[in-house]
Amino acid sequence: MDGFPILTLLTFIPVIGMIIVLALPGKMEKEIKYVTLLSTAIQVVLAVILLSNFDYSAGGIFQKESFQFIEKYKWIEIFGGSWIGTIKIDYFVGADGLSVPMILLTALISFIATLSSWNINKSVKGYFALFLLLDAAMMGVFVSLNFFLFYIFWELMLLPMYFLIGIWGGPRKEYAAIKFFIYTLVGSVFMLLVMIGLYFSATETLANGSKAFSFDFLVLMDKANYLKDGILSPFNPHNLRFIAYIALFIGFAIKIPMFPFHTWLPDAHVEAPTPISVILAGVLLKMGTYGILRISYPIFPQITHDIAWYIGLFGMINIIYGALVALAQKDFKKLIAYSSVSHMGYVMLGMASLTTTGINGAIFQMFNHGTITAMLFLIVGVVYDRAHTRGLYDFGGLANQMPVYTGFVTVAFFAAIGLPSLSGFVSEALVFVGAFGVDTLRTLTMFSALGILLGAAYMLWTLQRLFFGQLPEKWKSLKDIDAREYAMFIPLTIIIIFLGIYPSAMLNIMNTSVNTLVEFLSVNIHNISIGGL
Amino acid sequence: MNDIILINISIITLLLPLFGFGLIILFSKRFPKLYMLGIGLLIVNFVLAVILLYAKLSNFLTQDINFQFTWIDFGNVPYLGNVHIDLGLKIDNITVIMLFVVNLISMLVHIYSLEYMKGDKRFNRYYAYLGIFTFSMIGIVIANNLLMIYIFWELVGLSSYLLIGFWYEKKSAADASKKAFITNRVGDLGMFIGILIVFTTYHTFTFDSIFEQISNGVLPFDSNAWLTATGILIFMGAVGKSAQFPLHVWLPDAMEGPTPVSALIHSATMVAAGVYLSLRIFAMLTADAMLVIAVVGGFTSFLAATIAITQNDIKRVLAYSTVSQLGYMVMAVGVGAFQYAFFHLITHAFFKSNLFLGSGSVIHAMHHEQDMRQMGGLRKKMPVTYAAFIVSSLAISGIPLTSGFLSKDGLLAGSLAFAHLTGHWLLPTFGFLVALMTAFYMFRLVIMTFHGEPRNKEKYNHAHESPFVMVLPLIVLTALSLFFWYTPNPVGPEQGWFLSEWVRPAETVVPQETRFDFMKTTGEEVSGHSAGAVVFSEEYEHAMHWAHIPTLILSLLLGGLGILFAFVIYHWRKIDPDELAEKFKSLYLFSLNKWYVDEFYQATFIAGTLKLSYLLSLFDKYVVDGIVNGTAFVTRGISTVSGIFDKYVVDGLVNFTAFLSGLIGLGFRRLQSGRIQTYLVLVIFSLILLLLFFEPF
Amino acid sequence: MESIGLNHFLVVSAILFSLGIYAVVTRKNAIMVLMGIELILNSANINFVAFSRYGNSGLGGQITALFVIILAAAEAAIALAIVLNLYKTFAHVNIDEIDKLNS
Amino acid sequence: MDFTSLYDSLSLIKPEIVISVTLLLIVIFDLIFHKNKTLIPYIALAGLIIGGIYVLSDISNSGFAFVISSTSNNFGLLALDSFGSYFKFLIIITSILIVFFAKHSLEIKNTGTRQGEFYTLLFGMILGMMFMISASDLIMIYVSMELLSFSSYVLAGFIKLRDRNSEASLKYIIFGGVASGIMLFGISLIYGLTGTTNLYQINQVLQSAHVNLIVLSFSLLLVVAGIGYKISAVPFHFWTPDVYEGAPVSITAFLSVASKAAGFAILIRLIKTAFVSNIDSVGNWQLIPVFDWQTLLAVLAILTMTLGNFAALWQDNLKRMLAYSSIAHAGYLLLGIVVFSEIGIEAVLIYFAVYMLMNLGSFYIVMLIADKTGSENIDDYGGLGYVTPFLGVSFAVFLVSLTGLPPTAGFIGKLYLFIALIDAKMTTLAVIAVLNSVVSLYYYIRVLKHMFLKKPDGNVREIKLSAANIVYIVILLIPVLLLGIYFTPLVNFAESCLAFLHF
Repeated sequence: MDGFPILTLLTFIPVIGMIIVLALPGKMEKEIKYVTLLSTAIQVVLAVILLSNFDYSAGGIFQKESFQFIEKYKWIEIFGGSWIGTIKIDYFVGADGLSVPMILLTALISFIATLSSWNINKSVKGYFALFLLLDAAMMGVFVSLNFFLFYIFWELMLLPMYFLIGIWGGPRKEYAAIKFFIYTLVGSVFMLLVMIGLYFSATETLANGSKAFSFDFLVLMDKANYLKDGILSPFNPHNLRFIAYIALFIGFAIKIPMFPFHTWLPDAHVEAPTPISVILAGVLLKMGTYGILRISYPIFPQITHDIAWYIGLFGMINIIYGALVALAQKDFKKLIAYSSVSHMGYVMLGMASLTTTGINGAIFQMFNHGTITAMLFLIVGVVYDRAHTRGLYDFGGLANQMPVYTGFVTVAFFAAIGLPSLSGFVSEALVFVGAFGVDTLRTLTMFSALGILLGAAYMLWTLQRLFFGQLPEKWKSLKDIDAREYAMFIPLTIIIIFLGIYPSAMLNIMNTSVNTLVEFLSVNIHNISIGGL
Repeated sequence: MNDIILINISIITLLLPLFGFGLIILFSKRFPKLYMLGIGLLIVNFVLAVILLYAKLSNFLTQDINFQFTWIDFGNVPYLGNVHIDLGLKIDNITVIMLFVVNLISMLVHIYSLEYMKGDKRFNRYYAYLGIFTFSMIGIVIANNLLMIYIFWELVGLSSYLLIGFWYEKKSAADASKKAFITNRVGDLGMFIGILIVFTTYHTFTFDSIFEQISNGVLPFDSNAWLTATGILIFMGAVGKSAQFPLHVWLPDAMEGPTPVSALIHSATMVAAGVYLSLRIFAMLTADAMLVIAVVGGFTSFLAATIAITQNDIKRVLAYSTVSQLGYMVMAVGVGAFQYAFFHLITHAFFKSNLFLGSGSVIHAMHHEQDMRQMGGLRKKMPVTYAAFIVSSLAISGIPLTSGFLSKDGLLAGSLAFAHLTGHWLLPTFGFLVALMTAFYMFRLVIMTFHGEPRNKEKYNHAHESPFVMVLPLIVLTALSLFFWYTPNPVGPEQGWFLSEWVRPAETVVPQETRFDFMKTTGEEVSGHSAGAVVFSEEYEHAMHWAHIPTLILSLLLGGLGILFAFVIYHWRKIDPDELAEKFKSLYLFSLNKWYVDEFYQATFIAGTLKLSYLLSLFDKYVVDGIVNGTAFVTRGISTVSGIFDKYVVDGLVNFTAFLSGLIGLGFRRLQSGRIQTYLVLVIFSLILLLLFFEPF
Repeated sequence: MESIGLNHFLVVSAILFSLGIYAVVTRKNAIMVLMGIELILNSANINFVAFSRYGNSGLGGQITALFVIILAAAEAAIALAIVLNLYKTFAHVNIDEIDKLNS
Repeated sequence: MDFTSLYDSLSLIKPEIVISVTLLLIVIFDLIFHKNKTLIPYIALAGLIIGGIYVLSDISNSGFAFVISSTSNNFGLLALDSFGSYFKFLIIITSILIVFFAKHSLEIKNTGTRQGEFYTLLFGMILGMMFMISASDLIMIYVSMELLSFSSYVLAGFIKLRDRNSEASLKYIIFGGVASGIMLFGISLIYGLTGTTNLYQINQVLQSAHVNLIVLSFSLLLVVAGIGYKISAVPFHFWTPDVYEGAPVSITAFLSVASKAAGFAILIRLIKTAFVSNIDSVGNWQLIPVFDWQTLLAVLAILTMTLGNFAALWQDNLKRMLAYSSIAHAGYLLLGIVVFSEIGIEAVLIYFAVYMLMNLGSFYIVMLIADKTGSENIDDYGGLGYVTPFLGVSFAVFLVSLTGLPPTAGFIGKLYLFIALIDAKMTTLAVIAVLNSVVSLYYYIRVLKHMFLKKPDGNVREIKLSAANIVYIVILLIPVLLLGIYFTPLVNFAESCLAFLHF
């Protein structure tokens, strides 16, 4: 596998696809769609190859040598004057147990989303070009190990997303789009400042022995690299690390989205077209939590440990609050949106535990939520395509009208409720096990468990409102799902069930890295009190 | 006959129904007769269960079979070393007996449904659901660890949800199924937390290693109180599934499902799973936990019985009697009458499913009429059903020669002995009152249904004995409701092989100071089983002996009395029930309305949650959005000066920050008046300001 | 009676400067405003000359003054041309009313 | 008068000479060919290219031109150094682009035979800027600034027929006149205080003898007013929106880039040569403690970017919106100076190169659209992105770059500014700056919204682009995108151009 630039390909295949799409005349809609489908398909294949060559025993996180599929090229190296040393930015990508699940998820979801974009008919060319750009950016975020690179990809996402929501969205699309854009931008500009601050706080030794500032995650993770007086250096008695951490965290929290920064999500989801909702919920939200795990945790271990409880607290708030608000929704899509607010809460709770089980659960939950929520939004899309309404009270008795659809819906819903033997259960259980093991989080965890109950409440209620009871006259004509929709649902369903029965398939991928991360944290934390599992 | 084969057999019994479920769900469209497969598989399963039963009980192997494998492996976790989550199965006598019961009743129901459900448009789906239920139930039975039990626990919840809501066109059915699932979830919540505590403490889910560590003195958070709490929390799962107070409300509503389902799930097997769980964790129950359990059980049985007296829907009466009987079993667990709890579980499974199937055939005959006030005089029309009903009713009322007598008598004696030793006289009081009421309402049911004159003529005229496939199960179960299967001596269960050989007395491993006195390791034990584990001390045996005779007499007396009352009131009409109702109107209504528990929940928890969620959604819409981006303010702004705002605010200046910046911008625009001299004045002015600002002293 | 010193010149130039500013901000007629500008320039000129006369730094200041005078003339020429052009379009040179470009 | 020194001086200012010669040539040709002006632009181009070559060729060698022999050592009126050459080069490039800009611009075409004057005046401006950039004497600064101003006054009102042009030029000249008058008064006071107008000598005087600080700060403020008006920093910016809106687009673009560049160059030179005592190893400037430049500029910077952004929010006229945005950018650029370190100046240099590209690009597109639709109002751009995708997309890129999002050149500019700020631990300023850039997103994105999110309504016709237009846009587009990804050459170039004479 060595030498074969698989991560680069994963990231830039969509870009190539985009170029082809742009080259094609706008009339050839079919071809454009097939090009997109092809490039996402290639992505999936590459992701599978990646997985098959992935060494489960390599930890990654902070050791360069145990990262896999590394590609590191000089990108920018400027030998400045005496005042600003050497500016050095590498094109540095690599994969470990943290990123591989996300890479798989991204590839999968992009593919599914392409399928569900099939009935887009408004300025197709633009849509798919932006779609592929978005795809590339997402993949880039998950593979890059250089803060600068990471930031470029992170920002690169905004504009395509803005247009995808803003042009192909629903009635209040402009509002939703700009809201999404502004929120995320506010988050990311602070990330920029933190990035520069970190840059000036740590140096790496170059080949020629000279020291140079660095954007390299791995360099930033190593205490030894920090300067005495760096603005964000732990050795600097009055450093701004805490403020920086909070700024960075808010940047990520907005993406998660964490209460109270979550209000962009329902709007964005309700207005966005189905495939974009799928991408948004399936992948974009994960970037927040991924960023925290990849950046905040290893670079600021001490602060992470100090505020872990608050992360857990907000996780709990997300769980309960999201569920309760979802309970009150009358719009199917809004309900799902809030449910994913609730589900991302589990991820935060798990991360807050700083334990192997907890973080394993969190990452696994990220993956599962990706698949499950994607499926849920596809489900909304199916019914919306046919009925052109999402009002929960407009339906009823669909179970006889669309039995197969109902079957898939049931699977997805119960997966979201966390029914054992479906993937959602395992991750949530692990999150709880992990968080419960930590003395400080125990009470929070008990309250969070209410989420299971509320989740069942709103999901089953929705199930009843949509599918049970008598079928209204006007829906007598609704068709059951067609081949294309089968093609979207079946893979997701299989994954959900398979991972429910054999979670190790996914857990083994991340386990070593998570252990490494926990190890690394505990080594770098004074007054350590990691208890339980 | 070595373990491996048995393990494989039990795994096959587990997976066959699932296999059936999968096939039927996937291919039912193509092969409409696929349900036959489901039945076939169940028969095979039953045979396997019999093999297991035989192999295990006929002393081919005396020790239990344990088999487990690693499900999730966390490798070498920092500070904790190797952590992994195991699943596995344990086959002991209790297991095989449960397996037998489950498979038998499930098979019978499968057959029975052939006729009962005939012509339903989701016939195949029905069998698929039965299949997945059987699968999950077997899973619970053979699990050797809490996690697996929880997993299958939820799965039976799912299948019960699907089956209760099988006729989801009916709103009542849909509601009932939802209610069942969510109510169960409440219990499961406690159970889940209990499991979390266990895993946090012992890093394993497997019963044996948990018990071993407990007997080695490892306690959750090093406190007896937490051990008690853990026990109670896990028991909450049982409260949910076995419909104990305060979570009993779902079971009566669950009768919305097809009657065979009620027979299989909501009387015989699934609801018994709660009791089964409490038996499984019996070893780690402290005295306080047991007391709680006993009180819950006792009160539940009393509550349910009082309600059952006044119900008129035949299935509801049975439902409440089920709750009441389950309460018995739970109480038995609580008072330490371990064997009798299990014994009653088995016997009750038979006669109660018999009753339900019987009522099913009645309902079938009456064209889905469930109101007893529409029935009457059916005994001539459907003799077999009648016979089955009589036997089972006698059994449930604890009349000798029936299985029910044996088990019920035993657990009442247990409660009496318990009271004698610990002074909790309330429990036996409950017990015997319930015995009285049970006999009364059961025969009230029998009389109203089969005796007297038919109240609804034309329905009566169409009524007829059910076809063979429906009668056969009745016969089988009736037979099983008689005593000789369990013991040669119709009044002395403890001589029977069931109690003396198959079901071992309970053991407990909790620390000495947390046990009842009569369970402490003081004095010589009757027969010590595993190390550290303890059976009851001698005095308990004495107490049981002491309790035996009075119980026998008392229960006979009360049972007879109950039956007598029933005949007096409903058959010979010596007392008019309506007058009685009038006389004790408040009591009557109280019972008729099930103690208003549902109403209470509706008014408090459900309404409360909905209200809260509604308020929160408003909060989210206005306040949170407001605090973060002030739409609260802007929206009002928009509504007032909508005209201008559409242009600017909706134009991307979506939120307060933007609104504010808009205002600032507006302010700046004021300055830009277009008059050159204004500009110049401003420049001069600001220059002067700057000068004042920068004067160096 | 004492002889005229540097301060007198400075005072004069200061007054001139202020007058210039005043004219610039108060006069409505464009020409008047331009004359205000001239006043400002000339106040500066007086400074230059005075400083180079009383200071000990050669004749630099006085040469500067010459420069300034030339530039002022040029500026005036351009300004008048513009004002003329303005008058063609607006038919008046009242700078108050020339505020089409604003906000 | 010895001719050797004169020769040396002249040899140092070859580019300026070339420009002046070209100017004369243009005048002559203008007189010879009354009717046909097609030749003139090419002469202009030739002149500019030759000038550019000279600038690049002696970018390294530095020295004083027109030395005035003074008491201690010799200082000249002009200090030629790489810093100045960088800006000169920038200005030459801008001018070349502007020449094409003007060739494509309808307004200028319509002036017919007066195009000759246009180029003449343009070159007047260029000449003024180039002298201004390397002026090391207050009087020189004043004179060159006036040269620049006078030409621009006329150009602002070049198209006589439209009343807003003449209004613009009137406002411009009055405002400019007053500002330069005030500045001159300040200069005279400084001359009185220090007895010299040469920046280097002023530096010596300030270091040695101590002067009356009140008068000094008063006069400095007056000078700052003069320069502030050139770089249109708040509160000396008032003319900017009006003139930018009123003037022909080509001139607006030129003003917004070139004359601003000249202004910044001279501001930096003034501070560095007159007020910096020495530069330490890590490139921080030690200022002579006579005047609190840091606070003053910080205040101006904050005011400038904030007002620029917030005022831009409400503009419906694209030219005006861009005018405010250029004010905001001036604010960002001031931040680079506030740092008072080499890296800060480097940031300014980089930012200017980037700013030139994206600003010219957006003005050019506005010009194209305005010429075709005859409207600069944002509301008339609905759905333009659909009828002419190329224009829309490239405009989007330029605006995104102006916002400063990766992967565009604008991001690199901002990145370096923030690097400078964070390096100097000026976190507060950095935070204010990023918040400002968030605000700026509102109005840039608003344009995109109108172009893409609105349905194309009937009156929006497709805009036919000539090959030349496309080439022009692409020429600007490619570096904007490329520098976003790979900015090494630019940074290296900027770094090599940080040298000041005697520093």
